[in-house]
Amino acid sequence: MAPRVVVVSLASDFGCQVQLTNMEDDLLDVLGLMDLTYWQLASSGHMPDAYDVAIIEGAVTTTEHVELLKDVRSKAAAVVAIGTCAVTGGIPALANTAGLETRYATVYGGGVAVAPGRIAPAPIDSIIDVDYHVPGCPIDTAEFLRGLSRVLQGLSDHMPDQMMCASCKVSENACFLEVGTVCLGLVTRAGCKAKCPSLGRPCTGCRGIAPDANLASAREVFARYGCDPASLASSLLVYNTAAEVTA
Amino acid sequence: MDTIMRGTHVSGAVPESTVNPYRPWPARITSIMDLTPQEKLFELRLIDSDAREAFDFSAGQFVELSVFGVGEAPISISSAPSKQGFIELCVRNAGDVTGALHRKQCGDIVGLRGPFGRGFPFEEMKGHDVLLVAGGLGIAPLKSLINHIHDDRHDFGKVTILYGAKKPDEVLFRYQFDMWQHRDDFDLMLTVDQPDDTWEGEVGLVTRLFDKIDVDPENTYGAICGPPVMYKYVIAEMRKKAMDVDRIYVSFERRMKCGIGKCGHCGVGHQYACVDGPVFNYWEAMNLQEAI
Amino acid sequence: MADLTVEHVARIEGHGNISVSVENGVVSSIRMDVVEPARFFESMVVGRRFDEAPLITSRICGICSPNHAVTSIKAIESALGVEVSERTKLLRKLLVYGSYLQNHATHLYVFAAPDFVGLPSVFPLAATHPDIVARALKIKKLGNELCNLVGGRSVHPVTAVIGGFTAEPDPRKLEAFREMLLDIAPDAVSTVELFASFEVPAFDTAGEMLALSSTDDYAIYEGEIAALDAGWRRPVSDYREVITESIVGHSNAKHTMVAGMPIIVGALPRLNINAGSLSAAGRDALAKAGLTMPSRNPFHTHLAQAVELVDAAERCAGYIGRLLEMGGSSAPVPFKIQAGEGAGATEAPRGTLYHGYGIDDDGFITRGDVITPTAQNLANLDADMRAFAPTIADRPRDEFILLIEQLVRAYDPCMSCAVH
Amino acid sequence: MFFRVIAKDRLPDLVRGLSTEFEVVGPVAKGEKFVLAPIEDPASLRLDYDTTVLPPKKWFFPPEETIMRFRVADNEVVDDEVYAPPRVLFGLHPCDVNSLLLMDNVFFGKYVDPYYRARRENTLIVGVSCTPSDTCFCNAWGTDETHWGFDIFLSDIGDSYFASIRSVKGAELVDRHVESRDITDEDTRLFQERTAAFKAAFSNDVDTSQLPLLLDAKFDSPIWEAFGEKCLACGACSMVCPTCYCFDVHDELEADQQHGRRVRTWDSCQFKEFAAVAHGQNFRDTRASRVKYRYYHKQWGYLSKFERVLCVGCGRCARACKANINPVRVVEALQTGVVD
Ligand SMILES: Cc1cc2nc3c(=O)[nH]c(=O)nc-3n(C[C@H](O)[C@H](O)[C@H](O)COP(=O)(O)OP(=O)(O)OC[C@H]3O[C@@H](n4cnc5c(N)ncnc54)[C@H](O)[C@@H]3O)c2cc1C
Ligand code: SF4
Ligand code: SF4
Ligand code: SF4
Repeated sequence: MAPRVVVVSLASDFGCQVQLTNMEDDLLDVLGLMDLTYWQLASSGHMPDAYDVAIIEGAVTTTEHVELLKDVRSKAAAVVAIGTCAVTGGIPALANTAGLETRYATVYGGGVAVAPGRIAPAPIDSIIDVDYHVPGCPIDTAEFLRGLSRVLQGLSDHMPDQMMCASCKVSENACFLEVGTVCLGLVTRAGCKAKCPSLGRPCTGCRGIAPDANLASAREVFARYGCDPASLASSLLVYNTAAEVTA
Repeated sequence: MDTIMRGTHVSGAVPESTVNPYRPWPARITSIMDLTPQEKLFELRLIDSDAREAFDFSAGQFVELSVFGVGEAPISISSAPSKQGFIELCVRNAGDVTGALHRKQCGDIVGLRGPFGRGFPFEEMKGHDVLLVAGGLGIAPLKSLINHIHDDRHDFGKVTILYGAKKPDEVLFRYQFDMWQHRDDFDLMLTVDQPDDTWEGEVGLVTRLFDKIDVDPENTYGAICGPPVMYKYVIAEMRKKAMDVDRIYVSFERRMKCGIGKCGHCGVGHQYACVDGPVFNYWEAMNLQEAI
Repeated sequence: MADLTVEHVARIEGHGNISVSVENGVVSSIRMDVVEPARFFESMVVGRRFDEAPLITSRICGICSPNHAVTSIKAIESALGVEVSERTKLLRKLLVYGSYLQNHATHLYVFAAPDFVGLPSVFPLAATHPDIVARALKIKKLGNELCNLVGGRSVHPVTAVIGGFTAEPDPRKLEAFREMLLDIAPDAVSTVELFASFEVPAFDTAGEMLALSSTDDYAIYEGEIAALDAGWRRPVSDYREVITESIVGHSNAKHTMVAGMPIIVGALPRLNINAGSLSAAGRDALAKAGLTMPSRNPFHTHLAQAVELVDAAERCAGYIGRLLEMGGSSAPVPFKIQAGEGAGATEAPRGTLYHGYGIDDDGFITRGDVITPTAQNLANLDADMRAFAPTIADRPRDEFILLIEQLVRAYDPCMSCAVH
Repeated sequence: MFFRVIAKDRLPDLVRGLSTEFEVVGPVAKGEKFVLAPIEDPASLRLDYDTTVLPPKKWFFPPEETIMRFRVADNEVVDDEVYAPPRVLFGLHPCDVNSLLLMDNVFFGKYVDPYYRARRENTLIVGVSCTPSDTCFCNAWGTDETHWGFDIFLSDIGDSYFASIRSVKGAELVDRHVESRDITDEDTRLFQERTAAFKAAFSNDVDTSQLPLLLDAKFDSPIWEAFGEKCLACGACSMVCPTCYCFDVHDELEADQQHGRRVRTWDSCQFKEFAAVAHGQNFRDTRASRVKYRYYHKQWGYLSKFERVLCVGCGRCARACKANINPVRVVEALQTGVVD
């Protein structure tokens, strides 16, 4: 029987779900492999009570999200976190760099608590066990398909642990650091084939800090190449606030 | 004038006979036996009869087992070379490939490449006593050697087998050992770390068993396979018994992606476990950095 | 009929609930509750480096991320006094249109069409009307590929930066793309015909219609703010004076007004204000659509989007032709980091999008402000629902809900954009 | 060997001529750097290049390669062909020509890698002399010269190239496509003069004495910890290295989950999971152990089999490594016992 799949979204920009719809060439094949029982973005209807796979996009930002996740975990055999918001807390978690109260005041003025139940943004992992991770802001459709294939086959999670520089070299890019431009590739999780550096833009770290990253050495490298060492930690915050950057 | 490599052969400038060493041969699972909750014994038969006949190995060698869509894993051959037409693999469900294999049924087809690597020096061991020490799953390659010795039993002197497992229900090939334990041409001793109510045998690490055996140092070959931590201690015991360093053989497990000395993953010191090993004699191993 | 709530209205972007109160058989109140949790983008950019603003704020919305990125870049450029090349402008227009093609196709076929054929989603259509689904995917894919080609990625483009582009598409690919754009023109026309065949309720909105307008192009990248009824035009830099925001209890998105009036932005106002700038094919499409301009019926947004698809295909092919001929560079122009205030606006698929920033001497952001199309539409959507609901109050409950949902979807709202 | 002299201004004839029979690949500019890419116009060929970001290995052993296609249902290979178009690598420096000879030792041998072989046997090599840059140290290994491994080698002698011709094919191609003449004593004198100047131009002087032995003797030296602390574990060094050949293999399924391909990709011993096996055991868990292994393998592991070190002194790793770890520094540290 085809696995019953739900697509759930927490706090995000829906970009990863848009990427799911952007698999135009493979979409019908993929839909043929599963029983897509709930996808709010694309279909009317409500979350069913039973399903096998939950694909979750977005960071946890409310108590409602926490409850929802616990419920999902109790029902789904496999939980798949897609996108950096879900995997590291991503940009929603950037809100953590200051108290939520001050943020309310800046945006809504007068300290009106417009959204009761708002909590400090966090990755899904911090609330429930996650079986599969597909990082990226947004996810890369090919990487998602590879991940989905692993889910369907019941294989292990396979998030790359390496840093970006190797793939950057494979793409034969000149290194930004050599011209004193901050690039986060040397501590960022690989897997996108160094897309940004290959398009002339330094890595902004959207896949999160790699678990094997050597942040201390990266700081020294920044200094040696004329980049402000403090900019390493500050730039990393954009996607890693919830990951406690200690660079 | 383009040269296109076709099928398993390379045409044009390249000699016809070149087979693609990465291409697995289809093999049918002819029997599956549950050994423990984590290990199963698979009997496989290469479907192509030429490949089957050409498949000639020695105890200690391994194959690359392939489940397409999942990947490959190096697995020691557990059956004796004297058993023709079939090979046995004793496989622990340790991850993706081994897990996928565990989900297969009798009659299913998997892929095999090999045999690869250097096995135990069977011919050289002939005429001598043999002391085999296995820990856990390390019994898998040693079983091939034991079975081979069994088939040529008169060529060997005393054969002693020491085998340690964590728990009684993790003892592999119990059915065979039960049989051997009652034979006088094999000295078989089993021990477990964590006994349960049913266990009547020895308790403790496999090294404990050394107190109970006599070794003729001038005339004994040793063979060891087990988890990486085990080697140092077992070798120390063998050295205490004054066995020669170059008559002790060890088999190493390392990560492998090709099995044929190219992918680089299985480096042990300056050697590769896949082509220079997995069986090394201890003198060689002593000269390999990070080996033991 | 009793009180009711439609939770998490489907086939819209983000989370919104419709709540209806009924007293003595009459709808006493109806409104869109925007329950999307507060997101704080305007405060999160404060203290960040100026060039991080487009990166961060484009994460407001994954559907129209190219628009957020380009609008944010324009606002920063206006604060720093950066003048970009004509080539850069053309490429940016292509990027914005890439997002039009993909958004309009998604909205029309995936979000809106199921309503008119009585289906819960587009998926069953794949079996019954494979040609229609194929057409939808084709247009949508072309939009994505246009974004990929120009921006390197369809969601959160990579190459568009302050001052220009970090990489440019290969001319051969551009050339090939021009052919592909001309190739989808018939599909765009069929889309107009399809939506012209759907029956929509007769209903007029009272809101003021706003869109960017310009004399030399169908305004999506530059222009002044124009008001349809009041007839005024104001520069984008005045947007804060023109548009006032207020906090309402039932929505985490702020509501906006112009001169005390609710407003409506999007494809319909754009067409009402700028029909004169349509391409030849666009004008034909408008005629096929059977719309008389100006139209005040929000349900005509679908048709207006379809007409824009036809216009976009022809227009983009023209832009590519110019890019191939003109030469010049889109490489980021050099600029000085200095204190300043700046605003930028573009027409996103759903309507006018404003970004405004303050920057200090060292290039750090001191103030961030974003007004999204949906945030502008919400007050008018509430007003429309209040006006529309009584006219259909006699319908069976399910039909009532469906019609209200259809009105909501006609606005093509993006709740996550609205709460940013 | 057999020699000809080719005037520099005639060289485009050779490139154009070769293009009629082969795909010609050579150094071209990419921004401030150079890469080996197909040459459409001889004018884009930059024989004055210092080094390329990626070495020639990518034309024989690509960074990502489908080695076979399979069907899941019956676990059957449906295709393991490799398409190897006739190609010329035009303008390789001696280090890179030598690197291919070192690669051959790995990919040929008892088990022949058919993918590498198909490309190798369909590729002609045209070498060109170079000027050492500050990162070059091929002189340390003797890989600054090459005596085989090429079809044609062009040594710059001013207005002309002193062309050494090694293969029949090379001779035929020179005959067919470019005007050339016999060498004179003057040409040979110039050739010797240029060679002497080249040898004198190296700025690196690496003491390689007793290197394998030192690697063993200093296996537990604190220098490795020091390098381990710096290493970013990024693997850039291995990617750009013309002699690093390690690879990973994985399977990928198509969207229908019924068909798939087995893919091999470049790998690096600097990656943490390189030596990890099941059950969480990792034989090289620390960065220090991995940096050490890279050098241990290159200067001793390979040498134990093929009597050469697995480095040609091209200096690419020195350029790529942001942590400033490279053979010159490592060998120095081994000799002195300290990391400067
Ligand atoms: C020479 C040799 C003989 C072996 N004999 C046996 C045997 O008889 N029975 C048995 O059950 N196991 C044996 N192993 C171990 C077995 O190969 C691993 O358990 C298996 O590779 C795990 O793969 P997996 O895909 O199931 O696990 P995963 O953890 O999912 O492995 C992922 C990848 O890691 C690599 N890998 C992980 N563990 C190992 C490992 N131990 N060795 C090499 N590569 C690894 C593989 O490349 C694999 O593709 C042997 C290993 C070697 C080297
Ligand atoms: S630091 Fe950035 S530019 Fe440099 S090699 Fe790494 S990813 Fe590439
Ligand atoms: S180790 Fe460095 S210098 Fe030596 S061949 Fe490799 S890249 Fe070149
Ligand atoms: S030695 Fe340098 S290039 Fe190699 S992995 Fe370490 S930091 Fe990266």
